Amino acid sequence: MELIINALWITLLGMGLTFGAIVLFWGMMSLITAIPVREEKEEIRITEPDSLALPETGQKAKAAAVAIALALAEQEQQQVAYFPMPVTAFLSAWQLGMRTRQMTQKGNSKR
Amino acid sequence: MELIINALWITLLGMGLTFGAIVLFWGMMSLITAIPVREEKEEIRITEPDSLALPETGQKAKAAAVAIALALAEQEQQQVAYFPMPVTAFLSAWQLGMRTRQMTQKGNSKR
Amino acid sequence: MELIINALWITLLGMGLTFGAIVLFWGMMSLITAIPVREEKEEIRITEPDSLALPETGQKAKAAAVAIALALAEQEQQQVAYFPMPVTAFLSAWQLGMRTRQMTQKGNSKR
Amino acid sequence: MNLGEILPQLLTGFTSFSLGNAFMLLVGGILIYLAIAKEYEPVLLLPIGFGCILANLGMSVYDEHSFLKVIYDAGITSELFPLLIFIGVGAMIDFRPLLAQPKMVLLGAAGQFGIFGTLILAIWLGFPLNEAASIGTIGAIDGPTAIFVTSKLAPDLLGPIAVAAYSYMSLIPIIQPPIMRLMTSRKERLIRMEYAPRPVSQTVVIAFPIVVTIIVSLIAPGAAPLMATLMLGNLLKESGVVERLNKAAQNEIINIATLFLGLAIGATMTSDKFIFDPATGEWQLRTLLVLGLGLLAFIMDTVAGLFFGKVMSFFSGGKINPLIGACGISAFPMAGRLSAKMAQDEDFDNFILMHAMGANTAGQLGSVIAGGVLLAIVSTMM
Amino acid sequence: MNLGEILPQLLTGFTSFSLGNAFMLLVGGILIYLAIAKEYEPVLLLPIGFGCILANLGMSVYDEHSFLKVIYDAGITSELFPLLIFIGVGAMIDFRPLLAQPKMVLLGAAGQFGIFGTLILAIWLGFPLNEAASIGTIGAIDGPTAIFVTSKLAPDLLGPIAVAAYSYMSLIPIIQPPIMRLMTSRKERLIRMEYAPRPVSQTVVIAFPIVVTIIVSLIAPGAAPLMATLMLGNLLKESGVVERLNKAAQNEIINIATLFLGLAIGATMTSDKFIFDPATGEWQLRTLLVLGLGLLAFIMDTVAGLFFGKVMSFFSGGKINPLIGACGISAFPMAGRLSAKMAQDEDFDNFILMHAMGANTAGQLGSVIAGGVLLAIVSTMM
Amino acid sequence: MNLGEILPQLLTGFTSFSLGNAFMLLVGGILIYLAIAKEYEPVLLLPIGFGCILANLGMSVYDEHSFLKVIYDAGITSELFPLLIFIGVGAMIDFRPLLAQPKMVLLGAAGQFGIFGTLILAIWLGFPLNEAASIGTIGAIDGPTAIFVTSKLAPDLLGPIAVAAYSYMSLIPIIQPPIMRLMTSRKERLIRMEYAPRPVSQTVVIAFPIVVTIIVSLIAPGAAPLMATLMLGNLLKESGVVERLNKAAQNEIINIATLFLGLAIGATMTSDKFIFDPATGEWQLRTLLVLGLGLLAFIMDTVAGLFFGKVMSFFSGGKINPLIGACGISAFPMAGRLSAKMAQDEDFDNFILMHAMGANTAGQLGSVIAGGVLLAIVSTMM
Ligand code: NA
Ligand code: NA
Ligand code: NA
Repeated sequence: MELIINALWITLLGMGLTFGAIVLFWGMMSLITAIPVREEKEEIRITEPDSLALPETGQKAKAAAVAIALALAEQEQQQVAYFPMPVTAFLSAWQLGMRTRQMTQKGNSKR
Repeated sequence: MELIINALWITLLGMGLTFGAIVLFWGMMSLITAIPVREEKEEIRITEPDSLALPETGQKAKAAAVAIALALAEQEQQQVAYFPMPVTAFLSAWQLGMRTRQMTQKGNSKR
Repeated sequence: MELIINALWITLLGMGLTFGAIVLFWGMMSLITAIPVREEKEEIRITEPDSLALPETGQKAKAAAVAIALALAEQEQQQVAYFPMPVTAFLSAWQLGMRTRQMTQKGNSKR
Repeated sequence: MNLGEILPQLLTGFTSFSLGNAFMLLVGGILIYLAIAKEYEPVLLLPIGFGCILANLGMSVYDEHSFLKVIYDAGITSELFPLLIFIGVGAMIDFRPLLAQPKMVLLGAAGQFGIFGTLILAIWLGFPLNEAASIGTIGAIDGPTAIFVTSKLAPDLLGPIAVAAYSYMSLIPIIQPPIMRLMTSRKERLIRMEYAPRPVSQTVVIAFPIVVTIIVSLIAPGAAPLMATLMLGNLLKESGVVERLNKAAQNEIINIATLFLGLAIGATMTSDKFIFDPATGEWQLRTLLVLGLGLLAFIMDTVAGLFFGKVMSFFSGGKINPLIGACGISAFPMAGRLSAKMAQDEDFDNFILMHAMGANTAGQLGSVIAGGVLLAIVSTMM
Repeated sequence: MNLGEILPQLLTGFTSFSLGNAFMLLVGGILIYLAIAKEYEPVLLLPIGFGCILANLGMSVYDEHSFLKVIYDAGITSELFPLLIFIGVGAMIDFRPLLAQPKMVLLGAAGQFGIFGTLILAIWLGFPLNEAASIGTIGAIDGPTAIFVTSKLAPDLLGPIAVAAYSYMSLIPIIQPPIMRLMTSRKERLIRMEYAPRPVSQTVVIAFPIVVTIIVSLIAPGAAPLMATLMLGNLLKESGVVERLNKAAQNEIINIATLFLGLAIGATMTSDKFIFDPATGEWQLRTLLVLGLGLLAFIMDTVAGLFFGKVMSFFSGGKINPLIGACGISAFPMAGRLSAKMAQDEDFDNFILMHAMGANTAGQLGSVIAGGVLLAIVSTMM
Repeated sequence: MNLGEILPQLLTGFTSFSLGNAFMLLVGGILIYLAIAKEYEPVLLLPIGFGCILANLGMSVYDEHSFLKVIYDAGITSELFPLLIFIGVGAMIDFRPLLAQPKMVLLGAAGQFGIFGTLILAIWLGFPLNEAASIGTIGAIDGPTAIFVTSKLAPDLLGPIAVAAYSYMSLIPIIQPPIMRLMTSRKERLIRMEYAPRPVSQTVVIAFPIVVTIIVSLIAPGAAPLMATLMLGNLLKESGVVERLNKAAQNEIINIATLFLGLAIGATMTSDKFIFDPATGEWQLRTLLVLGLGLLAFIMDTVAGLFFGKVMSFFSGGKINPLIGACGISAFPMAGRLSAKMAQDEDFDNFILMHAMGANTAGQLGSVIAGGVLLAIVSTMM
């Protein structure tokens, strides 16, 4: 019996701490996402908001749209995974040509 | 001399066990390959059997055919090696769109 | 003070050995590059020498040429990195077809 | 030479092979069958099944000179394998759906009740605390978390617990739907959720993994390594400046770790730990109990998740579809996919995928935290 | 500071460099030359050659603080490298040609006689049993097997044995043909083999590696780790459901293991083990003997294989071309390719490639078994 | 159960968190910011930054059961990580531009003066010899070299030294130009260099890495492991017969090693080593000194390099553009790129890229040698 009570204590503590952490997450997320997005281009609207305002119409279209978006995103990720760009730290002399161009594009401000 | 006799014993034992295992393999293979192939589509005839029945004719053609088959198979393997499909355990949320479709295709029976 | 003198000794020794090794490199490189290049095809002239003889003209063109060369070289390297050829030690039976052809091309002399 | 001495040595393969071993070969074969024919988490069940076969042919992690012992010590005892896998998983998770609807995160906590419910049951069934807690982690419904905690509390149970965790995870589409139908009315399942996510800036997406790591390390240090590696992987992906490392995490690192993790865990499944221990002369019924309790853990998680979903639905004035509560259990991303599908089955135009994924990723976070908290509590009591 | 103390320390590079070291640098250079110019198993001979050079510049596995010692302990002492390589090799072997003609497997046993023939010779030449057995493994004509067995019986011989095994393997097309012509009549070489393979179902292809693992572990426990990893790789490939792991086995795992295996083995080739040991003051003639015996091993393997091929040809009533006996030695897939070519040289329309590959994969199996059996027997006698 | 006992245990996350830790989280955050927003060597600064955060959340390499300690021991204590990275770097360097103009190699020696200049300053500032030497290695302007030497002489300084080395390396385009303008006249910068390289045969390109390894191992044994691995990578690439290994070196090996190297080094950056040590009760001002001295090292390297460039220019009768002297510091390939750009800024038609790259690769060689020599000398004096 005493063991069971122990177990109940553990449950109380465990669920309590879990909920505690999660609630903190909630606050934290509301906080950081509240910060207004400066650069427009950075915004990532996962689907068109206005088409969502009227949820009765064109649902299929929306679903399709999302599916495609997802597909594209995935594809993109795949490429990331299989055709990584070279990284500064590992440049070889031969990759120099490209870099030089890049640098000219960026301008000196960055580096 | 006694060492040589030892070595001969080792040879006897060693070749004996090796042949023993190999003979077991023979039996095992004859056994498992004897099981009639249910699904036709599963069959893998490495080359056309009838063209093999008359080994005098069209040998070059056959050789070519095999070579091509091999080449294709290899290519396939290469792709396997460099464009692996994502696996359930590692799906990312963005890969969901594709998965959903897959699931619909497969039907619920499987999962 | 004695420590500083120590440090100066270390500097003397260190720079000395470094220069020593580098000078050896110089000699070694002059030596091995002095060996006349037998196979013409092996030669690697990084840019056209004659266009370099008259450095006043067509510099931009040259720069471009180099840049392109570099770009191509890099690309090549990338391919190396992502589409390696199979190696003898790891051949699979299915890769045999290709190998056989290769062998015929090479002739027996090599293997 | 003295054949009388040598022959017995050569025949150890046969002489040390017991009926129990034969049975375990069958078990290993079944796992491989499920992996290949049914595609139940093949990347894990296939290596586990093969490892199980090797374990009962003299290559278990308990045999001093077995190469699988070397791998076990290098990756399980050192805790590295589950963490390496998490680096890769993190690089494959996308938290945008969650960041776009922060309150969804609450569902990630409710879905962990199964962990503790199972622990209580296991204690009641007479399991010692460390084993009971390990069994509870099946309720985390997250392989690496369950393995990480179990490897510290009760390594002998790694086999059955990992098998239960991954098998049931593949069975989610069979386990959850009946419970969903039972606990939710058609009216509830028909609820459509408005989807007007806040725009999520790249800055936020990058800051998130860092902040989460800090919060969890402070509140639940036990969960810190798991959460840290998960978030590291996510940071590698979202930063966008280290594609080389992102690629390594999503491929080389996770693949190699997964293969050897599976083998090593399978190699713990010897017959004397699974069926009958000649030494103590007792049958290992606990193995079956673990499998049974694991199933209960999944069910309790789902029930708790759905219940909490209904509560949130009530307080939101029916704006939330309780089905997404069932994604809080983690089992990422199958659970999320399933809830969305259930809603669509009722009404093809009801599209709650993004909400479900939000709750599902929240479940992933909740699982790691709950697992870590459990580990911390139990460690202090032992 | 006291230059008198420091200078000698800085010049250890020169002071510790002996004539023997200089000679070994040459040896390493020759190996690298063979690897690059002649393409003799470059993936192995190049790292071995470079490792040999490092070993004689103060970075051998016998130097306490050498990074190559770390690698050696991690991969050779632990036996992991050859096993990891086998996982990759297994993922590249296809057993269908063998499964399509089961009786071909018998040729895989005969081709191992060289192992034991060489052992007898080595004993007769005065080698201790453990070294004699290690030298015999060159006759397995399978790198990982030879290295696995030698690393357990006589690690000091790893260098010459690995070098012999891989060099001669590249020389197969030069070593075998004369023997083939000598031992077979033109009439025999002209024999055409009917090729009507049984259809091989995917189920069989998947079951095969599992069953083989079980049989070998029971009959020849010594060969279990090698066979298990080889078959694991094959299962990863044939299962078709774990492409991630299959890819990892065929690339990351085998490539990394091969590079460091080669380096570590090369790093054992110090001049005092190879040429002259100042400590004992004796010349290491055994190195040359190893190279000589290794060549004999290859020859004996081929002879035994061809002889058995003739026997099978006789009993089959001339339906079997004895040339395929020469593929039983393993040396996969070069030997198989060569036999097919020999037959084609006599008659361009004689196409025995599939039979040759069947015998060749059988040789691979036979080599592992024979190697393991040898290891088991000798271990019990030490 | 006794909450009084357990609660404190659960709150260790908070109780063990100090103000110093909070500050270090900020430091880690800044490093991550520089990596992502400014792209300062992201593949290294991002893992280092994240590791720094973990180190101050109870997962430092000094915590007994931290997984980062496992990684640290496996890769830093064993010296493997920097060497593995060098195998990959070697496979990405092309020595043709240097081989085409051998005398350029001299510039690679001058550019190392900063190492020793910094050492003298550090001694003068009261640093013990081992720390002073480690700080000097920042002047090698080559990450793996600095880390390799420091990990042997003063592991506690790994964090600040690695951070300084990689941050300043990204700042090369800001640090060097003013010095270049200051030390060279416009007339000098306008010097055009004739470019008629000797043809370089493939044989030479392949022989080069082998010969370099031998020379360095004899003259500077301390630099042997670094140079050997660098040259091994180069040989893998240039040999052209082992693409599998070349690919592994350029991808799997270097990526995995880099990720864990960064994490492990970051995990040494605990607040008590960086800011204030409660044990000794003293502030760690040395951290700031290291950062300051590191910057001086870069400047001294550049000055020495340019000065030597002017000397060569003088003796060559104005045929050499002194700007290429600034590439002798290594920082491959940014420094080479920059010098070429400086010359082009003065005169768009002045194209000295190939000369700059020759000097830059020479700097890479010089850095490794100087680092190794320093390690050898200091080791003998401790
Ligand atoms: Na969960
Ligand atoms: Na053999
Ligand atoms: Na430098």
